[in-house]
Amino acid sequence: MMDYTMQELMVVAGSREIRDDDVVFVGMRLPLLAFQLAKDTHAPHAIGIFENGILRDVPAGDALYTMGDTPNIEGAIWTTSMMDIMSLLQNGRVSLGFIGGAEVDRFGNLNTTYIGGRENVRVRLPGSGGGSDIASLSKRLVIIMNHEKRRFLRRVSYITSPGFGNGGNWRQRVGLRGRGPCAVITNKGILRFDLHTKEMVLDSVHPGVTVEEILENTGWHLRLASNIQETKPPTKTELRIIRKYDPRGFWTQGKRTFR
Amino acid sequence: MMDYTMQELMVVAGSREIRDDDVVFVGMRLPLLAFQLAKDTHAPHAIGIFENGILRDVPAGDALYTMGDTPNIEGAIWTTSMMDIMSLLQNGRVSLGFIGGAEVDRFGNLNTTYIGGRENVRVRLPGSGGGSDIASLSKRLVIIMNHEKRRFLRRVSYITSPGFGNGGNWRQRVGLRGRGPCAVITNKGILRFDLHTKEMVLDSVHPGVTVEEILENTGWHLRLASNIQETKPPTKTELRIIRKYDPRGFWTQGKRTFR
Amino acid sequence: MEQKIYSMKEAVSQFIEDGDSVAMGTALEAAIPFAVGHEIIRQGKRDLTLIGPISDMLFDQLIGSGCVKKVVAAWVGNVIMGVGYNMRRAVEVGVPRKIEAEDYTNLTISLALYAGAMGIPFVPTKSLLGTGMMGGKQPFKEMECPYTKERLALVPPLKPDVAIVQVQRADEEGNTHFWGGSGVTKEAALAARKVIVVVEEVVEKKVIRNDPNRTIVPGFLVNAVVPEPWGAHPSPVQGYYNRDHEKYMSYHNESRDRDGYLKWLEKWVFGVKDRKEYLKLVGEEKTKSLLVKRHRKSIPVDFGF
Amino acid sequence: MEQKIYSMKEAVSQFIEDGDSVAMGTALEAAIPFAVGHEIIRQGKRDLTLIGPISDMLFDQLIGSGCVKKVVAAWVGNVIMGVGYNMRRAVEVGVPRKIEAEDYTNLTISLALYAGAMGIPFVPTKSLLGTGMMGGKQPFKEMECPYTKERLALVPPLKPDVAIVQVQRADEEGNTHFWGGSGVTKEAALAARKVIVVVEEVVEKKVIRNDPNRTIVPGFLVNAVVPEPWGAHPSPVQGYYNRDHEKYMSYHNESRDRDGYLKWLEKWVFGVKDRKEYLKLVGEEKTKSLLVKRHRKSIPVDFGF
Repeated sequence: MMDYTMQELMVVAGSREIRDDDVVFVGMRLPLLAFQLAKDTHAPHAIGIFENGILRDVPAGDALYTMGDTPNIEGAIWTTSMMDIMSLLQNGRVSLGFIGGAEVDRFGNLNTTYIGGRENVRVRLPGSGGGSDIASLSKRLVIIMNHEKRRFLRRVSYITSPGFGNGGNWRQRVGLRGRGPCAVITNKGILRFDLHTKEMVLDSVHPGVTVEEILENTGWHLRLASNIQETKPPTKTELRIIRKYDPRGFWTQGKRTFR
Repeated sequence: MMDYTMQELMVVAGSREIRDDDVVFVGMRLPLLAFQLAKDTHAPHAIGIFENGILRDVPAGDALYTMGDTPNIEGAIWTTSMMDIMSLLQNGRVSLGFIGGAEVDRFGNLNTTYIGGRENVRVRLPGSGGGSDIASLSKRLVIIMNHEKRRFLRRVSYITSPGFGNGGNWRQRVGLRGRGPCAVITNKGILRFDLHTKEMVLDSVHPGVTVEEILENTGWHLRLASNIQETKPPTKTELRIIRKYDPRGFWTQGKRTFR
Repeated sequence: MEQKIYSMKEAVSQFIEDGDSVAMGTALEAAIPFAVGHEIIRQGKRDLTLIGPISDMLFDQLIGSGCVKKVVAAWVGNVIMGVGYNMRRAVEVGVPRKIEAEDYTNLTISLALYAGAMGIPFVPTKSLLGTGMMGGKQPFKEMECPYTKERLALVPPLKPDVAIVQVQRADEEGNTHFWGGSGVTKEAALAARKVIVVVEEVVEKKVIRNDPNRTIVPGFLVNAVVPEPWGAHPSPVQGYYNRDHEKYMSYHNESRDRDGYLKWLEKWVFGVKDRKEYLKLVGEEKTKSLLVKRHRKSIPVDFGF
Repeated sequence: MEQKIYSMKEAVSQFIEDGDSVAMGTALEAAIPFAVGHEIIRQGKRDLTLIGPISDMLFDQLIGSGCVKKVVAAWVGNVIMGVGYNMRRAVEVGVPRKIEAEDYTNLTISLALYAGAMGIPFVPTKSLLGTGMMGGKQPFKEMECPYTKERLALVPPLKPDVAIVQVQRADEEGNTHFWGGSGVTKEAALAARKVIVVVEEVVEKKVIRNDPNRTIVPGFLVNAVVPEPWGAHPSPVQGYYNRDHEKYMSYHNESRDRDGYLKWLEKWVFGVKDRKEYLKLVGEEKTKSLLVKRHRKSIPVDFGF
């Protein structure tokens, strides 16, 4: 019996990507919970930075819905400008970034701006925010998003946040610094990237999900790692901590309410 | 009978260049006293900025020897970075700047770095500090320095702070923004610049000084304004205020002591 | 000294003109100038260019009210809920009017405003390369670095006609204190032609002088100081009130279609004549619940000599 | 958590190597790290490149002691007295050794450190044009702006091996508070490979957390925290002590010739083994006279929720 949600599993998988010496560009939603979970478990020394101008070394004292919430400033170590935070990123001081996306392609490029492309907009999404910068400049990058066929495309129609472009050494060719995405955590499994082709490869499958289900929900012929694992489920401690930081289940239980 | 020093007269002449709506890049020494005097007389709303990162709208509460002195920070309106202050300057927010120099030439170029030029250094002076920036970027510029033949040269051997280069529209040609110097206040007189040739012209002579004396102390054939005036001497009020801000006469009485 | 205290009505009427570019929401999800935005809507300002890093609901409201010609931003939507439906309708189907979008990232909009503040015609960056934001009508160029030979994207300056600076406190001359994450607030103010400061409290000048490092904008750059308590609600102002999350959720649901948005607008913007009436509508029970309960006071430092 | 508290001796020995580029005096005439400089001299560090905006006496002392290969600065001298005689002797006649000088302005050294902090390979500027600082072995280039076609000077980044950050207080992890005019302190620290923070006081982390807007350098960039009261004397530290003007005047007179400088050095640097002995030499009467008498405390603000 599964006593956790797929969002909780995604948080746990995200937190496992965080090392104790990481400087993490946190973002919001599931990545924020992943950071807080990591802080309370295996990465107590990790540092979290937020683009509105915040650096923290302890989780906030209350549930967060945005990075600008008052509890995220209370107890911070540094509150400053976006310029200072983004400078840390561009200067190579950020070891790990998290981003989400509406569409991703097999080379890890994300579209969060124009579904259909800029000249032929079908859906106007919010845009980059800091996502494109994080994808371009952080040393390691983890993508977190839902696994659906309409979101996992052979080729995105617009690149908001660059992954590996059209593969191979594209990043070097266009002049990007960061190493590009190292993992895509979805609600069905975890995908990583081939060292040479830079194409996405299925690496692990969440408990209760089949490889077939994942293939059906991917818009191209997804390659499989030679030894696909089952994703390790959350422990009781991990779930307790996640629920402490998301007490109303807003992010991880799909309960869109504050009451 | 002269009951003031030439330094005091220079301070007064400097203060008369300050308008009530000016944002003044103050610097130290005589210009600082000129700013404080102007604040207490005809320019109560003038604002003073200092490159270490200070903006003030009232004179400091004690005598200042450097802009970093603690009384210059106490009671300030904004203490910040040099970048912010220099950004105000480069962004055209500074209406008036003061600088000094070791050598000046007939087009108002100043050398405060290499006497003899960079390749053939006779004397190494301290360098630009903010002087070159102020000369390049402030809307109006006032130069304050001693009038000696070895300092007033036909051509400086090194341009630290640009005046009008070799005259005419040189500033536009090299890409400079500020309008260049509008006055040179010396211990003998006040010089201004010809509107077209941009060459220095003697405009007024301090009480007790002759035109001949000035010509003898100038390293080129100095041109004279058609109606040379006598510089208006300091009033009693002006002297009282100067002596309040330079109580030991360090800057204006040549008394190099703190006792 | 020039009189700089204005009511919200006066300040918007006098300092924001049709066609102006206006930087707002410069502290991201906190201290969003909703009261300014609603007054802009009530006064029917038109053809504005909105400039901001992300925009949590406010840009969407201005777009849906037909005030906006162009959006220059890194993100436009509703942070906890996702898309902004007015932004979608304007871009996708031109309702209530077609708008242009210039797409930045958070780093590059910082750089653009900073270039504006520094008075230089561009800043190079290692972001943007390889993305859809290069090319087309976008303002960025590409060049080879004359030092390192690496590829660079160039970001030209943004110099807003008006910057709206929403803060905790300022004195009557506009010397402005802010605490918390400041986003691009200082950069926008230093880059702008006019600055409107909206404060929770007007304080004596002594309060500013006693802590000049807390100053984010010096008064000589400020045109108007508008005392407007709760002017940022439902966004938070550190030390004054917390975020009213529910309002973002209900707005998301209510603005899903055009009719729903117009109803929301009628109730919350046109149905009130000013912020006081708006706050009555929010209700005292709600505002009370948002007040600071867990205080954390800074420890004084000595600026003396 | 990594132990970061070091004695001055340990910090200089462990984090400053022969040949390093060292940014010092980043707050201009205030908070100059004289204690660090004197320990560098005592330990006989060699071939340093000094980076700083202006340098009020400290660079002159390091140059006169033979520690320096190169000076990258906007101004080197003694602010109230004028020239630095050791700088003159080194450049003019190679005593005690020939040094190179890279000549900046205050704006352009800010830009260079800021470019270093921002991780970009240059920043354009409207300063420097038409001056002697362009050309030769100087690091600046010129280009035409691709947007405006105007002439621009380009300033490449400075990335010091070590930044010395002299401040009022920090916690044990190096989270650092500063107040006053900060000059290029933050920029230098963000650009540097190693950071040494010298403090008047080590404080509890709570003091930092209660006012995170006062932070100028976050601890994760800091290698060493050195508690060294009066470490900046004779320069001032706001809220702790005022400037000892006389010391600058007497240094000027004593260092006029080489022998005089060597005597000064023998007395004030080699004649003492650390800052404590130095302060004894200064005398309690003098230090007492420099203490803050007219206090001006900041008014607390609330960071709570």
